[in-house]
Amino acid sequence: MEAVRVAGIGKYFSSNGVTALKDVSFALERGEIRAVAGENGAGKSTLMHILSGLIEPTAGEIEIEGKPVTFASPADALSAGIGMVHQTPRLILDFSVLENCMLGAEGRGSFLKYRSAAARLEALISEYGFDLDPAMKARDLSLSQKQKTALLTMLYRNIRILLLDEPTAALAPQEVERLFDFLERFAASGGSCILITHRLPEVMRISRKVAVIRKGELVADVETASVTAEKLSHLMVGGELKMNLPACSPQGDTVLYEAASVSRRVGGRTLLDSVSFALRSGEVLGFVGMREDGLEALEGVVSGFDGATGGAITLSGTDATGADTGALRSRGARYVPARKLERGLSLRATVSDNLVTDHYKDMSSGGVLDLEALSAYATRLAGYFDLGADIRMSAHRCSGGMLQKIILSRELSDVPTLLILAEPETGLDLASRYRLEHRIVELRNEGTGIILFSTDLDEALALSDRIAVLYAGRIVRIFDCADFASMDPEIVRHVIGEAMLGIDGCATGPAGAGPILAAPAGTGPGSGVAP
Amino acid sequence: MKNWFTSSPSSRPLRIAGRVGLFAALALAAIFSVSCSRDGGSQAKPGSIAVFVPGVVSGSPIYEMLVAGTQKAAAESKGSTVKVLEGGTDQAQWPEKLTSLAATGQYRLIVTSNPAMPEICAGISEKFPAQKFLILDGKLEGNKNIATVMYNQREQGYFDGYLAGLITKKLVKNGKPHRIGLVAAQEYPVMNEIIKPGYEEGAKAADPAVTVDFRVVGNWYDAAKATELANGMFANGVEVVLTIAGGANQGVVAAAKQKDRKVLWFDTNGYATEPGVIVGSAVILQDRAAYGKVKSWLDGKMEFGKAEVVGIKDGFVDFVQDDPLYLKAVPEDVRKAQGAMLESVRSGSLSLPVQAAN
Amino acid sequence: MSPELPAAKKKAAAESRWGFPAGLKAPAIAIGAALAAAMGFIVISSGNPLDAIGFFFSGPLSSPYFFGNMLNETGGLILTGLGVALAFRSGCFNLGGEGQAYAGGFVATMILLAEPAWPGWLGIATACLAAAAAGALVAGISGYLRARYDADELISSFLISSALLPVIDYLVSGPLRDPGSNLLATKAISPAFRLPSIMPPSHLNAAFILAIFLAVGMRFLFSRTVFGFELRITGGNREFARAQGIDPKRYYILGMAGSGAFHALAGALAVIGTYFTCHKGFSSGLGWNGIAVALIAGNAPLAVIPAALVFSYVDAGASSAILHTDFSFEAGSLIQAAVFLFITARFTRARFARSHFAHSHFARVRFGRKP
Amino acid sequence: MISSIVDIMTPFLLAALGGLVTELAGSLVIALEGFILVGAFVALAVAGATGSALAGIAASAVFVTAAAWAFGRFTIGTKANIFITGLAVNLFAAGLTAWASAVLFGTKGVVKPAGLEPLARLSIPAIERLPVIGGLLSGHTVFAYLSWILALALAVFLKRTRTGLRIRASGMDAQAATVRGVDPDRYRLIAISLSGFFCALAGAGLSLGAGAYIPNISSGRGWIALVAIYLGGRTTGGVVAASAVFAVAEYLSNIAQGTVAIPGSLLLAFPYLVTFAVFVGYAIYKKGRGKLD
Repeated sequence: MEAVRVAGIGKYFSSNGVTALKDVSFALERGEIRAVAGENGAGKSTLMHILSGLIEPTAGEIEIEGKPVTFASPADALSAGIGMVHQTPRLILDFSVLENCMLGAEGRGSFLKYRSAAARLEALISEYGFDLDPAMKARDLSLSQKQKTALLTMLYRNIRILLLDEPTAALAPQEVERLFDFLERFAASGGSCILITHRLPEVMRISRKVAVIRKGELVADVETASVTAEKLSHLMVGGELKMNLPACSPQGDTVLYEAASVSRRVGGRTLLDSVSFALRSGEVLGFVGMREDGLEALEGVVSGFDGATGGAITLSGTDATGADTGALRSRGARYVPARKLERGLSLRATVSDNLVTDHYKDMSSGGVLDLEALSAYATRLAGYFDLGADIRMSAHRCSGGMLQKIILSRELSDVPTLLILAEPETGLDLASRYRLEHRIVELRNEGTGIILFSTDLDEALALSDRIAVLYAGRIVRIFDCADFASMDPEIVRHVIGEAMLGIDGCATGPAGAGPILAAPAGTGPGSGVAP
Repeated sequence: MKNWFTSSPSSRPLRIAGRVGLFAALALAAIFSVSCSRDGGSQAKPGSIAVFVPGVVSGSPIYEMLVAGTQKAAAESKGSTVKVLEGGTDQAQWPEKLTSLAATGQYRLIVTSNPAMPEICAGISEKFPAQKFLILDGKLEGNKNIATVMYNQREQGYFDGYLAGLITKKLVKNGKPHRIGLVAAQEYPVMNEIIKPGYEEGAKAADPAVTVDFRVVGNWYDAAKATELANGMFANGVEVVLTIAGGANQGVVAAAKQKDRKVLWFDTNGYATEPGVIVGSAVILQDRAAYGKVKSWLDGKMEFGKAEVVGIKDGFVDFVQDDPLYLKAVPEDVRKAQGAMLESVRSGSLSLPVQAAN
Repeated sequence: MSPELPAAKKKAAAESRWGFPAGLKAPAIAIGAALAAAMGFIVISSGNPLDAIGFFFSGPLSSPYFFGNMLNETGGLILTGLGVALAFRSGCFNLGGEGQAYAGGFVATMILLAEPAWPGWLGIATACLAAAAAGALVAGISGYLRARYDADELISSFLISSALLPVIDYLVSGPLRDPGSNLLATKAISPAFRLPSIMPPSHLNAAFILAIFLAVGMRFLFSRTVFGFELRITGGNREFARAQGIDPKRYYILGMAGSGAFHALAGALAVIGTYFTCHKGFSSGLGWNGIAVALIAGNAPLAVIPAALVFSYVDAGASSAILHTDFSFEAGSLIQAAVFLFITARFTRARFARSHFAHSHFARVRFGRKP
Repeated sequence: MISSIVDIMTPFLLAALGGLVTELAGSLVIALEGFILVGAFVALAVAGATGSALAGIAASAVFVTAAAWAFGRFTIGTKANIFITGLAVNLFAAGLTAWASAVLFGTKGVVKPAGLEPLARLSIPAIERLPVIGGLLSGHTVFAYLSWILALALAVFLKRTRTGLRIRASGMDAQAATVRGVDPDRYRLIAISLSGFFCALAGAGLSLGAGAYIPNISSGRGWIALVAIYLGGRTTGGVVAASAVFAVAEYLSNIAQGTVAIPGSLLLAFPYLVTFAVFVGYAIYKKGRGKLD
């Protein structure tokens, strides 16, 4: 039986004259997991928002289990059994996991029944094997826990049709597996699922059928088994993409950046525990791990946002301990933060203003800006990632992918001495990812030292020369990617994944004990070796 | 609170600029349509009077009397009209509003009342030499367009103070300090230089041991604060409070009623406000003054350039002794002493000239 | 930028550049509703509504005196509106405008009374600068507390202002009062220090031109200078500013101090242009109305000018109706209320708003402040 | 002494609680001042007409809640700037009460219905004589007790009820609420209506306490209440504490007027200075606690 059928769905935004969707029709069987693939701005999210009642289509019909429906709000969709888990989990940060689940599904009566709700939630948690404490504040959850909480909020209200928007972005490989296990069980019990993703291996792994959307149109809706990943990416982009990156260049041998026993403790909690590493110019050093395992804290210290409470940092041979964001920037550091909306740009400024925050001073004299030069410069930058938007418009009208492109265009425009990249590929489509990776290689060849923070193992593997694994505030392993070249990717993922989750026994032991640990290529004292 | 302004995206200012521009355009269109149908400036009719109230009429007996007296006089004269304009409580605005009134040229006489008005009117008089002013409760000599009548508020304060002294002397025993209260809305020259000293002087005349507990509300309407101030006085052993705080007087009355203390009234007869609690009313008869002066102007008998000071002898300041509520609330011996004092002032044997208030 | 923009987008961009919205319908309805409500009040509360409406609209323009006074009020509102907008743009909320304006007027008066022999230009310049400095200091305290201790500037500016008002009240009506006058005011400043009048006999004076000039200057500051750019970026998102090497604390303090300076200047110019003395409580309403003006103008410096004009026009129109007809004092505030109620309203179908929400689902961040 | 402090505190607390709900719902209402004024007028007018303070309180609560609802409906429906429409309400309140007063009582000034007794104070015999607790718990008007019960009820309401949960969610993250099928506008409207209810009580306490309606009797309490919301860290308990701080400061300033050799007019600044000092001190303390190790 069909769980969902949409026919001729179209969406035209009168506010900006954009047609986001044109005549999209497809059907989803009960118990089916359907993948939806497409580039940024292709219209995937718009389609999901229509199905979840956030926006109303300008054309077309929706049927749920054979019955025609119209959704005026998410409340309507939820009561019809459709729920959505957004890419950035929409949780109320000051609420506990339990309260987040209860919100909108409080049950009968005016008063909240915390106890029975908690019991029900506990049952769900153990049924699906999630590692969640219902009493925890959403603010304190890791990204993967947030994603699980968002899933729970839907399961809690007996959703039969789940819409998932890029759910795997922040998960370790093992966690992705667990999520997929969960989805399969959900489907087996009669639920249906639509999964937006741009990770083609995941499409191949989980879905029975895959729909591809390009520029608002459904260009393919086929059995997954009948297509290859290449074919899919061809469909998504609408042409061939050269995906072969330039080969690894030889690394320089001067130490550009060195952290010695850097610690950070706040309010009695140890966020970083004697982290030491050295970065050579022309090298990409990737840090992987959970954000709360030190990735976020190390990003804060390296970028100059947060101070270290112990240890020393040198940049280009001179002391940079305690240097703040401004000092680092003036010494040639550039920074793409993980928290884009907080640190990466201002939604209240125009696209153009956001593009030039790195260079406005160069285009001014006596404190007065040269607007024409700025505008020309911004236009040039906007072309780099093919932003495709009027640069005079306010940034708050941009999609998540466009915002990421703005940040990258700005921070990667020069050849920085040190480049700090955190989760650089989130929200990027294939073409932009390709461009980004290309640029990273370019910069590396120019001698830029790059520190990459990523919760996405594939991203880290694709970009890094070395990978350091953070667990519980410490570097537990540093891998040399050259050693992975000849290995089965699945085994690599598994090994690194275990280190990220602290389950390979090395978390407490000396860093050198791991089986695949390569000796650091550098010669600097202690470089690359975690204590 | 921040989302007051976070909600506006950056294009909003311009949109709103457009909106405001449109408003201006519509307004202009309306003006053209209306102003074409209007005739030019109108001439002042012989009996046209404007009352400029430096404040608001509501809740201010002084201004209510001013308006009532003027209207009464005008009503008795055929063809005479009265326009009342309120200037609001911000005195910085008064000159401009009064100038606007004079600038209309529609009013032969502007009647107003406040110690600060003479100098404001004198300034305006230079620009509009044809405009005549009658100012009550103020003093200015020698301007041929301005006539003033000033009340002897030293007498007024003295009357209430004397009664307060008498009552305190009678009620406060056992060597406790003799304190009387004065709650003022604000401190202003007449309050600080005439009324308060007069009040204290009168009280000391009746009971030399008396001291005055003076407190300020800060405005003319915060009754709850006035209640608290009065309660603070009562806790200090005050038995009688004079309250000169406009609407906030009600707070003093409520407190006194609850704590069984006495209140003195100022400017108007207040006995009925709270029988048994209000035990004295030192009044000025502004309605009578306004009536009499406006009438004499209408009859063409007003002398401009003169400054009168009027008191109990002239019948414009008084203490209400004949109200049945007064008779009921105040013991006979006290009433007798108060009456004797009033008689001595009326007869001139006790002279309380108001200091030349500049 | 992509070579070809969709036609509709191009159109929208072109329109927003000239300050007119894509759809004129919504603002037209809003203004129409505001005017209709205002007229409604006049009709209800007036015996001869046609006259009252006539005076409401034509009064402010009927003579140079009324017109000049309206513009004079506009000038003051422009200054306080700019002050509020400056704070808003830097991401602060200055709720202490009343006290800052009062302090500015007071300081200016004190200086001019202390040095009556100075040449006019010197006295005026010194008084304005000193007043601005005083205002900047008073508001800057709030900015500093925010930068240093994360103490909400909204509360501290309100509390400081509320404490300042009675203190200056006391000084003006007490020890520093002109003993030769019955006004609650200081001595009058020397005629040499009075700003040149523009449209006698009205109060319109050079301060109005200065206000316009400053609005244009602030527009220039925001759009064309490094300082303004950094201020806007900081106001838009503090953490982002920090990531870009701009010190946000600087703009907490400078934004608030600048806002205080504008308010104080409004107070000082009211003294040396209009009142020539420091009246007790002369600044009442300047600060609050400045907030309203800035919000109506969406914090855009040039839009502050028409917003202030609308504000003072409504005020002057109501005064005119009161002056000439049986229209009453409160009715004036009711008209203003009606305009406030409708001026920012959007009479569009609710559906539109939600599609906008979905389109910019990243949009809502709390402004530089942890939730 | 405690009795006075409680008296001063009650209207602040009630109004601030009302404002708190709207702030938590993400639609702070600055029209508290206007609501208080209307509440004071309606309470006194009805109490004067019926001779029953209770009827006055009830009528005021119903009327102002309805007015707040209409205000919220308009502001939310037209997406108008709630600060500007709030200013409009404050202006309307002053104008409309004067107009209604003129129509009903023939004066725009003080309205004092004959025979309306000032509010009775409830004394609790057993507790009355206890030293500190006696003053705290006994001898207040019904509004003081009401404000405490409501503060407690509000805390429970926000924490333990469905509507409370949804109100808080609407203010913390309207979009997250929306995707869970909760319409934030609906709960903002409820919060705005609630603020009307609370302010009605604050106003009724003022006018019935004085036994009269005085134009502008709210005297800026609505504005100070707004500050109390933030001073109290946007929590119910904090708002109670902040109101108490301001009430104590105000009380001290009232007392000082009769006892200290500082001019009374100058002492009017005292409550704000004390509150400011407490505010800054608390901020410094908080900053110190969040320091790095």
